[in-house]
Amino acid sequence: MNQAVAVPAWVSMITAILLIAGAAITLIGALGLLRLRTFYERVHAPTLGTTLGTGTIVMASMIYFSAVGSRPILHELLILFFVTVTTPITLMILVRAAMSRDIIESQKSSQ
Amino acid sequence: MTRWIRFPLVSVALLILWLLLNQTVSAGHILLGSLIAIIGGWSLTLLELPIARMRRPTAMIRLSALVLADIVRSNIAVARIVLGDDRGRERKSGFIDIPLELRDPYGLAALACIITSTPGTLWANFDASSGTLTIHVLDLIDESEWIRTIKSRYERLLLEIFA
Amino acid sequence: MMEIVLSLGIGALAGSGVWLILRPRTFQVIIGLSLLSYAINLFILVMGRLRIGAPPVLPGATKGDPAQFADPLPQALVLTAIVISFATTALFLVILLVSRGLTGTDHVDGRESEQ
Amino acid sequence: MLLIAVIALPFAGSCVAVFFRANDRNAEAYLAGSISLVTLLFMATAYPLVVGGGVVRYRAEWVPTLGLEFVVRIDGLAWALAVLIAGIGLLVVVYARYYMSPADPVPRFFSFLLAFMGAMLGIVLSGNLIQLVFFWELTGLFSFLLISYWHQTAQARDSARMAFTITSAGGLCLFAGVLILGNIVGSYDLDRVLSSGDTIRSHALYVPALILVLLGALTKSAQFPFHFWLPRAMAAPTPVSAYLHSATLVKAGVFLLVRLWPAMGGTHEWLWLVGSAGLVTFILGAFLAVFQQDLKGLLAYSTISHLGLITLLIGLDTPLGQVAAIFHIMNHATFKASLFMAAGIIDHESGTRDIRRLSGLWRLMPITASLAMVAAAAMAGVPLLNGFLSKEMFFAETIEVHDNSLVDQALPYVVTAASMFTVAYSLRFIRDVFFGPPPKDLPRTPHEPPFLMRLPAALLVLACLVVGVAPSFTVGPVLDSAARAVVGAALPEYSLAVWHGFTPELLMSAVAMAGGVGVYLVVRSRLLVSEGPPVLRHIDAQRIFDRVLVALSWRLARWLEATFGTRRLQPQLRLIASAALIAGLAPFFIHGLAPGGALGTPFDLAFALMWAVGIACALGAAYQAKFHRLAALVMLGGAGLATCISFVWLSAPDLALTQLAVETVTTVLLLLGLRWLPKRTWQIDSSGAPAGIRWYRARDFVIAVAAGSGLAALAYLVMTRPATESIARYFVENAYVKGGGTNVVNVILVDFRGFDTLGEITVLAIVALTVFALLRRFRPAAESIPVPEQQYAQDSADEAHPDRQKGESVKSAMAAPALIVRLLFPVVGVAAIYLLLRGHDQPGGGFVAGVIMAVAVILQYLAQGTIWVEARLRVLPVRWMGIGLLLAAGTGAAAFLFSHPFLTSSFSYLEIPLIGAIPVASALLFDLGVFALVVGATVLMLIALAHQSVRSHRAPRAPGAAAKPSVSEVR
Amino acid sequence: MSRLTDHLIIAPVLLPLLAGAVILTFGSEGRRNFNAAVNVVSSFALVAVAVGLLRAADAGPGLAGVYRLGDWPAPFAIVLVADRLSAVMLLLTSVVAVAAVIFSLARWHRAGPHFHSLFQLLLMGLNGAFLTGDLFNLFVFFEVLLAASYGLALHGSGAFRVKAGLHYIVVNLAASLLFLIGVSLIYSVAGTLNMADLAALIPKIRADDLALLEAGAGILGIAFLLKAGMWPLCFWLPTTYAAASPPVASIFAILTKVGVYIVLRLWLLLFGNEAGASAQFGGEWLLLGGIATVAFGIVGTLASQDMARLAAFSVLVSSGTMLAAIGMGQVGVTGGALYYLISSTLGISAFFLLVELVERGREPGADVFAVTREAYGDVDTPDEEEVGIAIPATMGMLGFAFIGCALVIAGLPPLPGFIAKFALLTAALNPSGSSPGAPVPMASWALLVLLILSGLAALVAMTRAGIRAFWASPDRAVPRVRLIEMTPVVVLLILCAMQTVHAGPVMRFMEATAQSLHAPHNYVRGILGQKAGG
Amino acid sequence: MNTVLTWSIMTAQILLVLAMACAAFRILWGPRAQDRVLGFDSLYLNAMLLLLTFGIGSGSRIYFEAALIIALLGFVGTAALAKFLLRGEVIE
Ligand code: NA
Ligand code: NA
Repeated sequence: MNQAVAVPAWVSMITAILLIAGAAITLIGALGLLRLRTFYERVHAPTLGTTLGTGTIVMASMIYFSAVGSRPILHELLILFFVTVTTPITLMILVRAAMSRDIIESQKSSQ
Repeated sequence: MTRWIRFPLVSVALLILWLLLNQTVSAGHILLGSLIAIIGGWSLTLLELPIARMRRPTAMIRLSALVLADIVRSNIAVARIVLGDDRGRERKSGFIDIPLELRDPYGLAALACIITSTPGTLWANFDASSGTLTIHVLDLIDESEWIRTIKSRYERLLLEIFA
Repeated sequence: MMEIVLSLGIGALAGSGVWLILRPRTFQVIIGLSLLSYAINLFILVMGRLRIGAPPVLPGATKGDPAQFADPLPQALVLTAIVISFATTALFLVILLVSRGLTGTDHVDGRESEQ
Repeated sequence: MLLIAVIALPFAGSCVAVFFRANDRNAEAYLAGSISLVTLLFMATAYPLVVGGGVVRYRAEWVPTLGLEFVVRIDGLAWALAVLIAGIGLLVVVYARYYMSPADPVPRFFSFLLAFMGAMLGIVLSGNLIQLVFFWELTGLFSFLLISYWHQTAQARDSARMAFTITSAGGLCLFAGVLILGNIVGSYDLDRVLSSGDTIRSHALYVPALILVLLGALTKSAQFPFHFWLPRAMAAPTPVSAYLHSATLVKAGVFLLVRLWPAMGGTHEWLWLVGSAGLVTFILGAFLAVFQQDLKGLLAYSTISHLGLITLLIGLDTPLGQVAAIFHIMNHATFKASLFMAAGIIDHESGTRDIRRLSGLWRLMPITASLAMVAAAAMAGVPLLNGFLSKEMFFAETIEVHDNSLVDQALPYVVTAASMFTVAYSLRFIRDVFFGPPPKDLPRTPHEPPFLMRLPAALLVLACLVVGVAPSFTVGPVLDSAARAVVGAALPEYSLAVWHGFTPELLMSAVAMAGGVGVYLVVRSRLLVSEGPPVLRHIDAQRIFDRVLVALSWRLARWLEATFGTRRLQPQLRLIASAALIAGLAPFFIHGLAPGGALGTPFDLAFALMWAVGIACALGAAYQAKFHRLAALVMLGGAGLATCISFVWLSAPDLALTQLAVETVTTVLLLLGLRWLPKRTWQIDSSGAPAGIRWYRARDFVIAVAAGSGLAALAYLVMTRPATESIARYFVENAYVKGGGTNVVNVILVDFRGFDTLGEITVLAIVALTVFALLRRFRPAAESIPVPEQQYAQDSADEAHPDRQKGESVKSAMAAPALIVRLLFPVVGVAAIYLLLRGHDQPGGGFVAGVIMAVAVILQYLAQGTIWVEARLRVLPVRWMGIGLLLAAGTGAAAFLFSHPFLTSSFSYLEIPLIGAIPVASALLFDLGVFALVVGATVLMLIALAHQSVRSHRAPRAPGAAAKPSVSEVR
Repeated sequence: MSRLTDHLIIAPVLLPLLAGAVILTFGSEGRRNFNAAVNVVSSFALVAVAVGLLRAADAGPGLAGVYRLGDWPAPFAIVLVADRLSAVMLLLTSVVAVAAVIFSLARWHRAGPHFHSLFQLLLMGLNGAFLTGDLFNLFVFFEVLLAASYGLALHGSGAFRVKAGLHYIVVNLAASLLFLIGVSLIYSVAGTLNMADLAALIPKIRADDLALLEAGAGILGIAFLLKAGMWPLCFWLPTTYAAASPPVASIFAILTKVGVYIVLRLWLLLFGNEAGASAQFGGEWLLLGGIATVAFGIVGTLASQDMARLAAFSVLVSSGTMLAAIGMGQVGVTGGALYYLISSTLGISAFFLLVELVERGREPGADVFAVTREAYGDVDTPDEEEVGIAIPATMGMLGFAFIGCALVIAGLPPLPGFIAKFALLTAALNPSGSSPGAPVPMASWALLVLLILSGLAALVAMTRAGIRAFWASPDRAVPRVRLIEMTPVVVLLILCAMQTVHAGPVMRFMEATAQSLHAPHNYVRGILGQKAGG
Repeated sequence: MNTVLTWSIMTAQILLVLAMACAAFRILWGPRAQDRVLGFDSLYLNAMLLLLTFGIGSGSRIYFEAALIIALLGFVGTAALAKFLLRGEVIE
């Protein structure tokens, strides 16, 4: 599948754990999309993925590639940074939109 | 010089961004990156970005550590909720209003990012005229507890930084 | 086995796309065309056969060995196709808006059909 | 060469004639007259060459590869007809000079007349059948223009159109017939065709060819059942009638029959087809002529009848029949032309052509009357006039045994009976117009016309007399050479004497004369009150023709168009999809299905699940696109994301990058558009849909499923096949070595196939310009003009609040995101530049960089609004596009300086102090052009759309538009 | 590649591209005269270039040259090839373009923004499509010309244009997608995109892959036939063409010819007699489709009230005739078809221009124009005094031109439509190598019948329309026609007339063209070098 | 590349794709527009993480930019959708 580069066992262990942990927490967050009852509750769910999920997987990637390339690889941090900065933008607008629409709808139904 | 580098922090950040993207610290890229960073910073003057006054690096570090810890903790808490581990109690979620003293746009933006990024809390609305922040909390046990947390843990530090 | 998955994917995209472009509303048509162009971009790509994990980027300043890499030509063709379909989607969007403004309907024929 | 001039001269004159002053009748007449005269003189000089069977030819190359030569060929027949055409042409020109009123715009008239003369000369002098057809169609055209000269009257228009339609249709048939003849003979050369009679007659295609040629000839010569256009054509000015219906147009048909008789005659089919057409026309024309009340109408039917007589002669299929036909062609031309002129004079002087109103003109215009009477007598076949001679020959021919059928045996009696009608209408012409009481209530008081107006008719009548008295001294040699040209050396003996003794034909003539007088006396009283011929009176050919034409060329055509065509889009797309399906599947039915090898890749659960999501999104989009547009848009994005991930999986990172960037822009774009689309409510639930719609849906569903499965099957068949040796090898091997980049895809895009990229960015530029142009005039539907519901609600809440301004609450809530977005502007820009610069070696490139740069700009619009951004940031997208295009093309063209072809790239290392060697490829410059263009085009499109909101907010509310806010269609 | 003349082949693409770019960069909307000047100069230059290429192509063994873009060797990169066919198409395009541009200067170029740049870019697309020797590059140029045509079809706006334009765009988008499927399928089997290389490879395709190859070619064919306007894929055409503004419709007459050109080029190149198992693939469909198209065109011609629609249906007749002729697969017929292509395109282009001038006096078109302007409050209000003084005998000139167009379209003498039909039919009835009087194939009869009927239909329809326009209302206002509007029409018709007079040399050229199309050894060898193309 | 890593990457990818499926559920079933947009946002994030894992699995840095672009621009589409819900138009 690729240019097999030998990585130390501890590196692969740590990478594996981080990967699975990150994916698991992301999945839990996504499950929240299914299980939580109202929209406002559901909005909380994806932030699991954007924070801890992304953080651990980015870390896994950094560790793995640093080990492969035998020099520190840092630019994955950019991903973490961008996700952290941009996710709130969407969610804030979305929540505000939902509130606004709820108000309009309640006004309509009261008429 | 100051005419061109109105936002030195931004320019430095852009240079770092450039070097990180290219994964190098070669002289050529530092030069090229600087050029791009200066142009990038200058572009913000076109967009009339408010001038940021940031102080107290220690407060910044403290805030970062605090946020990081809160995020990890909240992640676990919300994961439990999602997985249905409510420990037998009725969970309640809802909006709360928090009066803020913070007015600095950067401070508010930072607070927005922090609150939204922390699982379990959501920045829902901010009324600039009254300075009221509305947040949504997933697991709302005690409203005043939340108000205190936000104000004392985050707003205080942010006021220090962006005063 | 990915061949089967991809074929199904291409088929579903294309089938949905064709269904939509046969619908009478302009918005349906634009969504259909977009789905179709996804299907066809994938289709062009797989015409160079499947290669996983072998992007056509040479490891260094060398003469490349074709056996080591995915076929780069379909990729170049898809890139061109993506650009062109983006452009035409934009154009079609605008014409459907203009048509809607001028004719008062979003029917593709500029008037509601009698049936 | 001079021979070509004979044909070319009238056309040249026609071109000159247009440029005279509108009422310059004299100059026009001089021009036209001298051209006719020159033609006559030329013919006179050529006479010695053709007399006694000589042929003069001139061949000019025209289209040699098609065997098409321009051959001018003069033999006796052609000579005789050319003289008739030019001679009567000259007389008609003189006559027309006086006939046309000073108010008539004569340049047109004389121009068409000359052109028509040229076309007629072209027909008779053609030595090539295609050339003959060429001029044949030209006569149709110019006769159309001449007949419709007074086009302000509906009658002139309709009759011209009918004449043109019928004769041109016949001409097209003739064309087809000639093509078949050419196929049989292997040449279109007249000499070759005339000498291949036996080959033609024995060929399987003889009958079709004959029928087609006859359709041409019979329509032109107004033979039954195509005769009806001719009487209508009398709407033309009389000089036109005198020319077209005596010597020229209608004679073209019979000329052609005589011309081709050696090649095609001599068969049973010829005898029956030509003969019966002629016979019926002869009888019918004569019968109908008697009942005409219009002078010109009478002459028109008489023309039909005489042409029938000629056709019958030709159809009788004997050499002498041809001789008689040629003779009668000449004779009829002379007396009929003079009769038309006389009729014209009467019309001109008295203001009417109605026989019932005219009478006693003998006293008022004795000279004209005398002329007309002599000519009419010739028409009736009175001895000592030319008509008598050819009629005698005709009678003689009918007596001959041809195929001894019943018709053949009855023929002499039938034609004698029909000739009675000929005599009767001639008598009527003389008696009812020139004798009887003086006319009353005429529009004008008739008197003799100017001498020169009478002169042409007088000369023609003189010709009738001279020929009639001394035929062998006058037309004898001419007829002989014309006959030899047709019949050949084996020309049988015939005599042109006036007196042959007491022969059966003389008896027939006498019977016809007496019978004619009798018929006239019998029907005379009824004629004065009748509206037309008995029985046939109710058949209005014009109306029938018009109705048939409308039914065929309009109603039927529209029905066919509607049945076999559509103006709706969906059927068209259905057809396209079906056609593509057939085209894609049919080869497998022919060559069989050859499955490829084994599956080359392992199963990947994640990939399969990912596609399950993608497929669900695609199907969902298909399901929701009608009522939940926003949902469909989101699902489309989901399907697109699956595609992007597949690109990554399939080793195409460049594609993934590009598709992702494009996805983003497309979403924004479609959302911008969604604003202007109407609300759609769930009106009918699908179970209640009418059966028709359900059927359409089922059909579309089948097509969609088939198309999807078809494409899937094709993809599967290819994927499971071993890779073929392809040109890609060269690209991989040389991307770095010769192209200077390690990202092969990018090197292909900017170098190996940079030309494609240049085209592709041009497409983008064009589309952006079009979008811009369209949106400049965009006018939203009334219900979309008001601000959206949400804004309305938010604004009214703000207005209700004491210390808030309109829009403030949302603005303050959005302050934080807006600030972050502004900060992101340089960040996204840096990312774009990064992707641009590394593109040659790593995934990236000008296009994706350009889109990302455009996103950076659009984000600002999104966060801050159009007005805010444009007050601060002036992007000049069109300029960007222009510069980008120039840069890309200029980089390519720079290769010219180094004597290399367009787009030849070069790369080298540039040594820069401090930094070291950096690779500089001209391809990067090219990519920079791509970048600039993409930024410009993308921004232009998005901004142009975004501006609509600003425009419509500014626009005063349309009076009819509802003040209520529009309701967004999302749930 | 040392002399400037070697670069002549790229000029037809590069010149309009640069002209378009220059207009975009330096010519703002206020500088319409500048834009117009660039457009006119470039169009005239294109005529000169095309003449040069035509001469070069006719001088050599049929190839003016092969231009290897980027100096990469064929078949790997893109080549431009100028042979007789390309050169003649280039010339035709540039001539019609000059006429259309000049015509537009009177008023139409003011009917919307970016007319001149779009026009030049359309020419770029057309010329590129005629020159390219690469299948995918052909797609790109198709898109260029289509994109520009979308813009131009909508030039002037108005509900009827937008409605027609919407159909036009959707249908052509669908066709573009089919194009991509076809090209990529062919690539998957043959591994090349170069047309000449493809021609060399097709005989060697494995039997297992034949079905895929033909599926690709078939789908590709659908895309081309759709653009060529073959029934039943042609219904978009009449409405679009009739709705387009006159100069645009006039240049659109070339657009369908691109589809025809490609069919001619590719079908004969790839599926000629040497294509092995796939030889003559789909020929009968071309023939049948062509015949059906002519039949539908005839019906449509008759059913048209509107002159522009009549002209549009004539486009269909012309396309159908070409397709049927190509489908017969005989050199002589192809030669005749090429001659026909020139005359019918010139005639129809002239007619599209003329229609508006004729209708102008009757004002429906101008009405719409005015309404559009009024309703949308656009800035492009043409100043009235620009319309100019009516030329003397305006109606006479218009009538004369109308007759000319009618004669070309109906195929009547003296204009070359007649020679063209004769050339087609005589070749169809007398296939090369057959003795006189030999049996004639059924297809030839069908062609004969259809050409005769199409001529008759055109004649009936044109007389009907002409009588209504010119004669039925004698008191109609004489249209105000400017000299620069009339001149292009007359020049196009004069060119037609010259085609009759010089029918010999023109026909010889076309037959040579047909010869090299049917035996493309020189073409293949010219691109791939001496080894290939056996 | 050892087995542990291979299996963990595979597992992580499956988990992430399942997360995508959950997000797709919201896209498909709503019930309201904001739910769909939320699902879409989540879908993009999961896709980005999937690409990161794929990058690790292939041991190549080439896929990084694709993930980076999603991280940086993935929000633009959803933000535009959210803005549309909020204001009824994307750009005012
Ligand atoms: Na949160
Ligand atoms: Na939070």
